[in-house]
Amino acid sequence: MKPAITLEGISKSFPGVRALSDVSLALYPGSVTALIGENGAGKSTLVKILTGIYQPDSGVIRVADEDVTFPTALSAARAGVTAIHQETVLFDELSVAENIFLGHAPRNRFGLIDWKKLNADAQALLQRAGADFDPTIRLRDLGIAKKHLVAIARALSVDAQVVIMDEPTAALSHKEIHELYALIERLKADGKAILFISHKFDEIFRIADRYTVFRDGTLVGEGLIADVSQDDLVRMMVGRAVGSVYPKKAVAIGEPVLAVSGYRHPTEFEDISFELRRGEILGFYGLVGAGRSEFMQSLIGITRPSAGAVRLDGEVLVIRSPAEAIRAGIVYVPEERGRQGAIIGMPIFQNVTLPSLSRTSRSGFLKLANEFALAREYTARLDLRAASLDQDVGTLSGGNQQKVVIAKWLATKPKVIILDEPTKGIDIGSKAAVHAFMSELASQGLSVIMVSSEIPEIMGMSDRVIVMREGRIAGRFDRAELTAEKLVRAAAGIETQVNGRAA
Amino acid sequence: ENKKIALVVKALGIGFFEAANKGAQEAAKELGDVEVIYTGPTSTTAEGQIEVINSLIAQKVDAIAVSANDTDALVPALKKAMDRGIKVISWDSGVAKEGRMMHLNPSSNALIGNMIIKLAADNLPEGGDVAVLSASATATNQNTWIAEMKKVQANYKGINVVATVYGDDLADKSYRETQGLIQSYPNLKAIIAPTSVGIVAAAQAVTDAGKVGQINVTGLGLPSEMAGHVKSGASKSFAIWNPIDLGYSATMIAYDLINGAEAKPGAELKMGRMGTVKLDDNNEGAMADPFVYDAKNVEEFAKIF
Amino acid sequence: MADAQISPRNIPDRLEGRGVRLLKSWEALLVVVAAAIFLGNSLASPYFLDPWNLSDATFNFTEKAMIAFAMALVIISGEIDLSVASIIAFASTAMGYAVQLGFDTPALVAIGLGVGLLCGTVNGLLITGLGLPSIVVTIGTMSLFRGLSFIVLGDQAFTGYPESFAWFGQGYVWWVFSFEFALFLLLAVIYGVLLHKTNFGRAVYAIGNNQTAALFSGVRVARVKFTLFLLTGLMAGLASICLTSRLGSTRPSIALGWELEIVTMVVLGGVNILGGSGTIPGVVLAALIMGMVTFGFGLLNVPGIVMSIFIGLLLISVIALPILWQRARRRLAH
Amino acid sequence: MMAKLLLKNRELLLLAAIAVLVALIALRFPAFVTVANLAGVYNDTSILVILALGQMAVILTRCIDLSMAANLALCGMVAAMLNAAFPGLPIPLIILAAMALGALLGTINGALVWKLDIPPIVVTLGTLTIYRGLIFLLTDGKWINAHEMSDAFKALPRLELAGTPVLSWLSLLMIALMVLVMGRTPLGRAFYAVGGNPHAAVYTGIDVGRTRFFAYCLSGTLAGLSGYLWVSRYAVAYVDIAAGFELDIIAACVIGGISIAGGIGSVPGAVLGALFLGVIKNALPVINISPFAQMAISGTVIIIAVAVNARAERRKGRVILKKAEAV
Ligand SMILES: Nc1ncnc2c1ncn2[C@@H]1O[C@H](COP(=O)(O)OP(=O)(O)OP(=O)(O)O)[C@@H](O)[C@H]1O
Ligand SMILES: Nc1ncnc2c1ncn2[C@@H]1O[C@H](COP(=O)(O)OP(=O)(O)OP(=O)(O)O)[C@@H](O)[C@H]1O
Ligand SMILES: [Mg+2]
Ligand SMILES: [Mg+2]
Repeated sequence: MKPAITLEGISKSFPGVRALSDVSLALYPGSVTALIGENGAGKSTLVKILTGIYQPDSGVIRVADEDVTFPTALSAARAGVTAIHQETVLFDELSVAENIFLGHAPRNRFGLIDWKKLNADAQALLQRAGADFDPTIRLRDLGIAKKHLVAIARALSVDAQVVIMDEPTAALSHKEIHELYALIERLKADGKAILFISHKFDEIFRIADRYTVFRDGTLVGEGLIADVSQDDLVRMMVGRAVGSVYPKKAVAIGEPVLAVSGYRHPTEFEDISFELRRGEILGFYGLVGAGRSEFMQSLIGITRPSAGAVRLDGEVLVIRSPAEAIRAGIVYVPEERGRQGAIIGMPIFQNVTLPSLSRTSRSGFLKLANEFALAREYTARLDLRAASLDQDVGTLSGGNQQKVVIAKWLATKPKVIILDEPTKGIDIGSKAAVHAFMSELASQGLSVIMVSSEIPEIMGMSDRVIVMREGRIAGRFDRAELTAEKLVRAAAGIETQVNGRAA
Repeated sequence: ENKKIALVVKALGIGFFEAANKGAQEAAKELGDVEVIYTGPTSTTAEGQIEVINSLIAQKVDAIAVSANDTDALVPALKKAMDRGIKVISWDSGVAKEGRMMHLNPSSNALIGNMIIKLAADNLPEGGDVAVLSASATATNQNTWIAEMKKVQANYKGINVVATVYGDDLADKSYRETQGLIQSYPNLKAIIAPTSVGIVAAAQAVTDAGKVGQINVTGLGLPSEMAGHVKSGASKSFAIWNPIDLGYSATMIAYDLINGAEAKPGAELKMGRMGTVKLDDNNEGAMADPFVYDAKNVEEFAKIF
Repeated sequence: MADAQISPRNIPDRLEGRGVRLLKSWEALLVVVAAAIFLGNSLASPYFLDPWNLSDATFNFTEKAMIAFAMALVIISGEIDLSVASIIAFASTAMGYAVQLGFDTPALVAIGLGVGLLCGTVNGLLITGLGLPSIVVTIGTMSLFRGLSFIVLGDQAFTGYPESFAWFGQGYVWWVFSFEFALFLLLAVIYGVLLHKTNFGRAVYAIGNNQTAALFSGVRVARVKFTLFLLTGLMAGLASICLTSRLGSTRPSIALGWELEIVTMVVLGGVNILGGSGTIPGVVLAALIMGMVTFGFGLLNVPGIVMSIFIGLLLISVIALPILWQRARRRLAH
Repeated sequence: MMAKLLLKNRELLLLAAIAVLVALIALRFPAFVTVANLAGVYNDTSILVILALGQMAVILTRCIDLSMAANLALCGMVAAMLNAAFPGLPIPLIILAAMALGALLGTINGALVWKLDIPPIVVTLGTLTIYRGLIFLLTDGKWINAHEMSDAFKALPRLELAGTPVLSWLSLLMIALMVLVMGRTPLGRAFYAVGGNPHAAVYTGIDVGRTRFFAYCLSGTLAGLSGYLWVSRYAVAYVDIAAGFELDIIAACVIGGISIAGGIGSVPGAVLGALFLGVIKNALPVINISPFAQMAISGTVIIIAVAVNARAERRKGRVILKKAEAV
């Protein structure tokens, strides 16, 4: 069979990093190729080269035996390459139809945009993507899942032979993921060549036909999925075997540390009550959008609950701001690292010490020596890789940024640490490191809350699990009674429907 | 060594002051050993003038003759100049007494105040509503003239001053203020603009509103700028003193002071071809009477200033 | 050396020494520019190198610089305050009004600073309380504060400030050093310490670089920003005292158009207009540069507007230079 | 229902506000609401409308143009100088020259923003002083007065077509053109995309820098046109014309609901914002409010407008609880 598109000898450097060196890839019609690699292996860079956003330093792209170049995103689309990118690339203030057709809107004979045709075409595309809503509404009025469908419709709006999906399931719930699988099957049947990027192996084994593995910007293996096992892939990716994936230590669970009772918020959540004990890892499971982050953020004073009480070590606490939460010993490692976690533009050591300044300084005046000492201590514990401590965090790779963010919170010496999706978008090697670290924290007597949407992670790491659905607690499970099925049922609300609640 | 006399104006580029500069240069040529530095800020602000004055002090000029943007704000800077031995006079628009040695009025304030209302009244035998369009609300000379005008208003029966508005010596603002006047006072018969910027803008606004013949624009203006409006009938007549003479006289007085003349009440200072000026109790003196321009003579003077 | 980089447990604190960092900094560039202008001025005019003349020249920038220090902090935090010049006018009007009521110097100073703080509070409440964008809020309060002065004063002026009040704008501390210049130096030190040596300063940088992450890290974002607007208000009040004292009178049009000059000073000083970086020494140098440019050109009787062309060109080229330099270096490296 | 519609649509809200304002004025001064007078107010606001349209395009792309008023002044001066030097030159040619110069000045802004990546506010803060300074260098600070301009030069904006001056017609034409550009051309849509999400725009094949560049060209061209209109209407040209007007233009845009953060705004919004300011400016002298109160009033209006717009812009929170959604 002839490939739909071929890349040969592609290299790409950024100042200080060689993101891709001499990699090759071929995508075949009617087949799904999975692209696998650690964080920073160069996967997204390759996607951007394929879609005209970056230009390769060397190498050729070949479509139908012809050498082509993609100087802009538009030229790639014209050559039949389309992509759902890792980042959302949509426009909140524009209508759904316009989001789909921005850059290649149908025009009338005066060269002006033909709105009527635009809306009609958009409607048709949405239907094909399995979505049925009015294309004239503004994007900002849609929920996250529908937005994702718009992104898919946009990818379908160009008549493409090659469809690229860069971690398309990261923001989708169970049901939508299954719809996406169905769509991929249909595209396959239409003879499209599909490049599928994911860190989730269950997905890869479910839908991919072939695989390609990158490590540090080089190609380290390719072949048919049918010929490999998960362990083989991991070994290719990381260059070694990864030991126990969920290194949960047995810890003696102590007395209650944090007790939350009757937390509620007018629109986001209600009736949240639970206890957290010393040395415990409490998992919070739920589908994306279940309101877990919202609730956790209310615990540290970002959003204000309308009712409810928190007791820490038996004392009632009122927390109005993150500053107060930190002082009380409750810290939150946020989900969105780029927006809420790292302060890009500031040096590593200043990032680490920001919440602990009151300890490193003397009566309001900075003591740089103390700051460096603190930063050195915690970054060393997390095995940070960096050239120096006064380097801008923005120059670090994603995984190392996450380490700086975690170091920042640990340096405050908390009693309770809340980790929101701590391994989201992190490769398998770093993931194991984070998990090992979490276990160690618990064994040192810290109490940990771990928010995660990944069932294996929840089952592997938690002593107890609370499941949330639509802002309420939908189930509580001990480690002993935990099964994947119970979690999914509780999260999707299958039991409550039996009880016959009007919907 | 040449004597350095600085002619500081409200802002560079205003036709009136350019003409005054001409006069100052004429005086310098006549005197022979004088260099005139013509300077000023770019817009009519006191802070700008202070910066200019500071740099003149640094250059150790011999005299500063200033037309002030603000009566009071320049005083400290000018005092400092006098402390350093620089002769300071104000002309056209005055500085408070303690900030200068003498002030040269282009004409006596009372005469000007009377003149501007008389120009309006002469064309209104039956009387009627008139309004005043002034320069900025902080301009010293305009305020003085308007005050003088109000003092003698009673002498002109039937003339009713209905409003005073401010165009800030900006063409567009003056234009809009005039439009406002035309709308608010349907019976308006004349607009008095004792400022060369305002009078032009007002005449333009009256023309645009189609009120030529109904509303007469008068006040103080430059013949070169007003010639067109006199011809169109928007302005029947206006007055001004000769700015060339004013710049000439200010330079001459400054020179006289440099040469040791003393400015005190009753003293007479030399003004070259303009004669002498006698100082009153406030150390102020008047140069000459304002001169009236109308359709008969405006063309001739338009060529000069 | 290479080994140190590989071993993860031995990350050095700093990659470059103090000297190298200083040399590469924006301030180094400004020092060169300042020196060049100083030299140019001394050659161009025989009057430039005179202590009294230089002392007079400082009045061209001291009041603006006082505000520029506080403005630098506001801009580093990612906001802007365009109402400062109007606060000067309003505070000056309040002081003038108080003079008419018979208040004396100490009360006037208190009123000037108090009104500045009050205006800062209004800005702060609108911006941090209601979460409105500072650029438009302060365009609004810019009209409002000066507008209030116009309502109070109309075409009038307040004069008759007490003798003792004149000291703030006209007095000398020692020899040629005026009170204003001494205050400028003192404030430079205070703001330098505040921004570079305290937790508060660190919070300002954190907010400017990533406001959300700063909030999550326990920085009291609203409180810090509110304080910054209070500080600019206070500095505008202080500048108002100095300027009013120097002019000896109050008109509503006082300090018209200063806001853009102050922002120019701050940006020329290397403060990133988008927030997140900048230093006080940079602003001090920019103030000196702008002061020397206006004074030097003034000595040559060059009109003010020509100076502003020069400042405009300086602003764009000084910002463009490092960008072009980096590009050229990258091209060479390839 | 009506109230809800009003609250949802910024432009309607603003229109209602203008209507209320005009009604209030009419209470004290009925003559203000005659058709002729309102047409006069519109005519008087025309230049601001044209400028606000240009500024809107720039602000939509998350930039700002502080140099518009200086650009206007320079182009106006050059138009006047051309006319004074060659009185025979046809007026359309002079207008074209003014627009071309405006476009060039806009291009300089745009190129600095695009090619050198200097923040827009810094670029235009710099060119603001440079452009105005150039007028001074060009003229030595001298004014060009009415009598130095040809009659044809001054007459064009005042010329009445169907009872309405050409000045008003020109601004209406510009509005129509901008509606077309913003709504029906890829460039217009690109303005929204670039301001709304510059990062995503790259992925859609839109060149962010180039789009901003075109926004500046557009605002420059409109400033050039306004330059001629201003100078011929007020029949005078000097260094300081329209000084400080840049803030009025931005205020008009802000009142018109154009978000300073980019990506949000519309042509009707910009026009209504300009008209709102125009009505206030024209009405205050008429209803005998002290001219000194004018500034404070427009400041208050701007603050209120921002607060209202911010309220309308505030995203309705994502509602997780099903119960709450039903309410
Ligand atoms: N615009 C850029 N400038 C500088 N470096 C970049 C840029 N884009 C990517 N890189 C670097 O190139 C390398 C490859 O990044 P890339 O985004 O392709 O990784 P990835 O395989 O998609 O990782 P992930 O699984 O985290 O998405 C990383 O080291 C990254 O830091
Ligand atoms: N309508 C929406 N528009 C944009 N983003 C959305 C929308 N709904 C949800 N999201 C994003 O999806 C993510 C999950 O939402 P949320 O935090 O409310 O639920 P959660 O149960 O805490 O999810 P998670 O387990 O991912 O933390 C967040 O990053 C949120 O910003
Ligand atoms: Mg990626
Ligand atoms: Mg979440």
